Amino acid sequence: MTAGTAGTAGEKDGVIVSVTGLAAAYRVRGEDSPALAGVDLRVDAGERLGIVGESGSGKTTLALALGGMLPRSCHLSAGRIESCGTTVRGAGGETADAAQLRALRRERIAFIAQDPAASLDPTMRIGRQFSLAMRAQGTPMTDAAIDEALAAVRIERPDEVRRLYPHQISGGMAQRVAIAMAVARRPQLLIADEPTAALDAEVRTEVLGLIVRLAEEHRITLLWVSHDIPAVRRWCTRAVVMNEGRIVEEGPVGTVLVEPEHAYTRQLVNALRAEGTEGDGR
Amino acid sequence: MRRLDLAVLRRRPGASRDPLMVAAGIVLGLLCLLALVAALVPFAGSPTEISGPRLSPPSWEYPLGTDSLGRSLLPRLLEGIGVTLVVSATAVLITAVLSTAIGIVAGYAGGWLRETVMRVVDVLYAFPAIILAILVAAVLGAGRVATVSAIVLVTVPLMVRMIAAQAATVAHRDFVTSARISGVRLPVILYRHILSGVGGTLAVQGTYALSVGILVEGGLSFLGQGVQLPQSSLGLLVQEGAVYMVAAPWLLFAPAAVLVASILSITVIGDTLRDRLEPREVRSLA
Amino acid sequence: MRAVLRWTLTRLLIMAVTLLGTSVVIFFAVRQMPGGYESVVLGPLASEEQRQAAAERYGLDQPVLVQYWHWVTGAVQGDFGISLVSQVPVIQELALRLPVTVTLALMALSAAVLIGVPLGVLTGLRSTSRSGGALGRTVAGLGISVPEFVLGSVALFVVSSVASCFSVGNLASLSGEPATLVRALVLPAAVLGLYCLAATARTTRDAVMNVLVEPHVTAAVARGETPGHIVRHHVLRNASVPVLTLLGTITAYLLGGAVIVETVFNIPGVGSYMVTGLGRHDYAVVQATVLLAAVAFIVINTVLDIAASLVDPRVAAAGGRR
Amino acid sequence: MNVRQSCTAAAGILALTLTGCGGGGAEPAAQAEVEPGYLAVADDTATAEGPVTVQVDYDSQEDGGLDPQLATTARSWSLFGLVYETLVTVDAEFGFQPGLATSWEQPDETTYIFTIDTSAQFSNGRALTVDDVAGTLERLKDGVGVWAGQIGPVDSVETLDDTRVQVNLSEPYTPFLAALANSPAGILPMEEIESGQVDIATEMLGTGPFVMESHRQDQNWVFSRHDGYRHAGDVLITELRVDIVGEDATRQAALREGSTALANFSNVDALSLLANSGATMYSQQQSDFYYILINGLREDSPLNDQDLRFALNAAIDRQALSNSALAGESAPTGVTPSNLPGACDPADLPSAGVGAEGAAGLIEASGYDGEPLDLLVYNSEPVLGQMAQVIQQQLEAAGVTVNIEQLDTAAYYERTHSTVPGNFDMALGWYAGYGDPAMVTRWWNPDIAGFSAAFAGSHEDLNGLIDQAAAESEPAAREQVFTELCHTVDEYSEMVPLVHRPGIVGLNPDLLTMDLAANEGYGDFLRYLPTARPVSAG
Repeated sequence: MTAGTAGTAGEKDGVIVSVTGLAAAYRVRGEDSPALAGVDLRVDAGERLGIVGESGSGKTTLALALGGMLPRSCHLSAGRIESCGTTVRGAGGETADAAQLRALRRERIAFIAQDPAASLDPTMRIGRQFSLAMRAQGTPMTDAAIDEALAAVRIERPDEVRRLYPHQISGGMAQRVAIAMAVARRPQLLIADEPTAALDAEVRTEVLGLIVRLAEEHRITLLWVSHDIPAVRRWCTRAVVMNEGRIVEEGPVGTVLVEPEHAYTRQLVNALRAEGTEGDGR
Repeated sequence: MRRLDLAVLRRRPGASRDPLMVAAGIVLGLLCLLALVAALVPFAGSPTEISGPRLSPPSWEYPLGTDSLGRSLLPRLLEGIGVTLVVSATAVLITAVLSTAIGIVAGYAGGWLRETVMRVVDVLYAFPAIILAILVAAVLGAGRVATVSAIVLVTVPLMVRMIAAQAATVAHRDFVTSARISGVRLPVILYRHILSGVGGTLAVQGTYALSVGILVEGGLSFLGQGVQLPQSSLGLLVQEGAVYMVAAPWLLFAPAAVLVASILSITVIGDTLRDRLEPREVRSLA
Repeated sequence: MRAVLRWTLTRLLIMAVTLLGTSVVIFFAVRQMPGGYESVVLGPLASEEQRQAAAERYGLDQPVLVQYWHWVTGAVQGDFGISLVSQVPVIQELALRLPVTVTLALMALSAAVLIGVPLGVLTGLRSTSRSGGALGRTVAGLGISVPEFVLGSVALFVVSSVASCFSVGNLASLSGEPATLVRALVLPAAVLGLYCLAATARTTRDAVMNVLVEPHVTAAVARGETPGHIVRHHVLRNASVPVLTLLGTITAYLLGGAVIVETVFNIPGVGSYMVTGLGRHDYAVVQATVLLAAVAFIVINTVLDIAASLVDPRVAAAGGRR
Repeated sequence: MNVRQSCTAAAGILALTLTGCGGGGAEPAAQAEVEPGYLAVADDTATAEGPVTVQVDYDSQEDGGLDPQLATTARSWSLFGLVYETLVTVDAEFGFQPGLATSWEQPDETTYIFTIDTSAQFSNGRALTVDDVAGTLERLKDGVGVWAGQIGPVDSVETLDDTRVQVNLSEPYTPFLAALANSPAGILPMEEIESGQVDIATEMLGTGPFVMESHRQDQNWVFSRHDGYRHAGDVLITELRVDIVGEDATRQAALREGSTALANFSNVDALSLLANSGATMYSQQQSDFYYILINGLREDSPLNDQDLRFALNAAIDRQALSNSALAGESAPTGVTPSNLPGACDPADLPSAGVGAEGAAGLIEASGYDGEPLDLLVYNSEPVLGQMAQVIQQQLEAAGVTVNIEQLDTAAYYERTHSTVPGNFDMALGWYAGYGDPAMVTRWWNPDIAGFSAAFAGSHEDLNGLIDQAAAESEPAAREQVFTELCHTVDEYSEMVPLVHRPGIVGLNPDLLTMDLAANEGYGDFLRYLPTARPVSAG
């Protein structure tokens, strides 16, 4: 078995993610609808990569595939994925087993979901969720440590928040809690899929700044899925543009999103500019 | 379309392709069709005519045998299907109209009106279905009217509750608020926006109410409070059949099979409808 | 916690209002039954004087509101009046019948909880498999589609025809000893239990499936937590509210008297008491048994509503689940 | 192998064959008479003592509680008869045998002198006295119970000495002994009742074979053997448990599995349903009969026309009714129950000769406008619904549309008896036929039976015949009066006798052996239970 045991070579090279020739399709009512059609992607340690594209362009599928989180209805037909030193899928089609994937997600990759409030268990106080999440990872967490982690995401009275239920806090605060939970585990790679889609504009900027700051602080590689092009331009170092399951353009944000080469990217950038907003996140 | 659903998430197959739903629809449709045709053209003979020997087993002449009075079971079964479906469907229709009217107004208005309605509904809801049904039959006297009323009273509380909840949710949606601000008259709002908003709930709850109706009719018939003789109904035929289980098992098994098949079909259809129509949030917490 | 407290108080207030409402409905419904009470007890051959005397004896000649007042105040103190037929205080008969009904209810309920809930969780977790899902749905659907009177009649015949360790024909003389009671009630409890089990499995399965699509479960998966951990910590508790509600309904229904099963098997429980009482227009008996059923439902549901708010704090916050 | 067992086997095989070839339940699977007048006789070789369980369909439920004089239903009579004894008893041929009276004489038509059995004692140990007997009859005569109407024109009761009681009637009354033979005339412990020691409505204190230990309404009765009973030696049942089991199917199951030794059934098909179950099934011919009320008193009702009523009466084919609704286990009867001595022949009734076509003609001739008529039945006895459906078909064929209405008992009585005039067109019901043809006929006189005033007129000629029937004692003359009476009732067609009400009894021969009469007048299938013999003790 070679899958999942590739070791630390990637890390030494400073390569966190390496995807080659990845093809994936969803099976809906017995028919395949392609989601990814030959994607090559490389993410280096310490960079902040933004993946932009319209809905259905395959960006979320790509992000999920990195953690072996694709739904059952989606299957990979070709290509290789290596994330944080784990071969999620080898070139020959061999895949990491469930335990390896769990270990990968537990120790090296963290996800931040779109709807912050819903990603917290509604029946559990914040503190308990926090410590449960950390216990699963093998590092028990004291209340003081949780408070510290909450304070790090600029939650003002962490000891109070810790005793609250998710429905008792605002969406922005819930997302900060989720971020704190993700970062507290010190992952190598943080995948944020439209993490601010459900928040209002004011809070959005603040939360994004927070993610970026924490990623820098803890040297976490950030992979950010978004169609908020101005935000990507502002917070990321590099951008990848996807369309119809392919990467159509990639490069430093200053280049790709300011002077795009590819016709699709130009269209995308212009469309958003025409709306005159920073994008509504949806 | 976003695909945020992850590994443990189930994907629901398209309802129209669901073979179970198709089978259920066929069974129910066939039963309705048979009952309808038999009501128009008595191709299987008269359901009340006492013609044959008592308790004779299935034969060419009596395809499902004869009952304890010497009547052919087949026409009685066909009549019974019709009566049961008509009684249950009538009741559910009344329930639907009542519940929609009450539920929409209460849900939209909210406040004390909704509270009052809910308290009344609570009172009805507090009686176990069969007990409420028996009580109604005792007060009104056994028969169709009592059966229909019983089913209505049994099914109204849940439906009012569900529709009021759904109406309240819809009432707070943006398009309703904007309609209200732009001066659309209340009846129009209720009719155009709220009614369409509760359509899914109505369809699903209506389906379940139909199966409850069939069960209530059966229970009442079993206790001798069902439809009036010589009319038959599925519940009544099962009750009569149960008496002769030893000597004439066909009298029990034919109507029982039809009864179970129709309840099962309706339940399956209800489940599928719910999966398709009803927003998930309603079933988890509002 | 304040929300929970307020919720609790609201529920208790609502419970009181509902109880009052049901008592009014019961009392006046019973008096709407055509034929009055005396036709049955005295028979058609009775004279007018006999009827008058009987009406006086049971206080039925007083104004209806006075009767209602006497009944409600009596019922609160555990006095449900005297059976017109047996002339024995209703409470005395209820005291003999309640243990039977409660035992039967507990037996059927344990089938629902011990088999139905795990089955529902299992099938819910496996619902991603398409054929398994359909199968689970059909089996549970079948369980709730076979009416009790069909299953009960068949069971009665089959068991009485084959030599078996269960006896079905002599439940009339059930005594109060727990062991004999449980043994005698196995078959009726199984008939009742099948429905409860199927309904519980169905609801549990649905509830589990509904939780599984929630983002917080996805989030837990994304954290690399094991399925066991997720189910234990994030699925069961979340799925328990609808299951609790259903179990409450089932319990109330069973305690009110599983009317049909008690009738089929001639079980001396509360349900059969009500049916015979109704047949005879035995006002006190009907009022007491129906009230008991309604009270069981209202109280159990109130308790469960409060319990639900402890399990899932959103319930109390939302303020009105029902 | 004794006779009965081989009969069981034969009946079993017969039933099996019938089911197999599809004959259904048309043929009776019941036992024929094993001895003249008896469907079964106790097996003398069974000498074991032991407890016995019996199941019956419904409980006594009178407002008068356990007071036998206020009992109105057959089940109460049976149950009270286990504890209370009557002066005389009725035998299988409707003759009279000594009960608490060892002998009696009738010095003239209106005087009866009974010599009481001084060896009898109540279960509290006190010996029976003539005062108990005289007091009981006085109490019965002056009471409000329905049996006061059956005991006849009792004028006075006096004690002649320590062993003899004389009853003086104000006029001759032939059914007197038959009325004395039913448990409402059971002899009560008058001393204890008058002193207030015993409340006869809630306790039982009799001289009979059993002592009531407990009674739970609608649940069960427990009786123990009365050791002071004067024939205690004949009683082998040590404890008698009578369970009340409402559902026919449940009683069938109990009989099948052996948890009851004896049970009765309201569904005649129990005969075939239990044919191969190991139980022996009996169909008792009861004097009880079903009737149809045709309400001739309601304003503006077409039924006020006697011709139409008679036509409806004639349109009902009683034999077909018996065949369809009662599995042929019944027979037509006139107002005098056809199985009682001297009864009229139902085949000779005026309505019997009309036939279906004739009836249709009569209906047309009556000018009946086709308005549908309602037919009420009560739903506690399913066979009434079955009969109603057959009658509906028969009347349909004669051109009359009938709507059946099933009501609960109270609603039924409300419309048929309590409302005057009755709020119905037609209704089905049944009467106990008692042990003498002149008894049930009294219910046809609304002046005696106030409850029939709601639908039947008081007719001088009919009332006269009813009185004459009660007074006449010479058999041939009686028979003639009965025939005339039957015809008159048939002509008025207000309360029309239809067919006998069969009594289906199942006995588990592995548990109990007992006598069972072929004919029964008081619906009392427990009549011979005191001398029944448990087969295997325990």
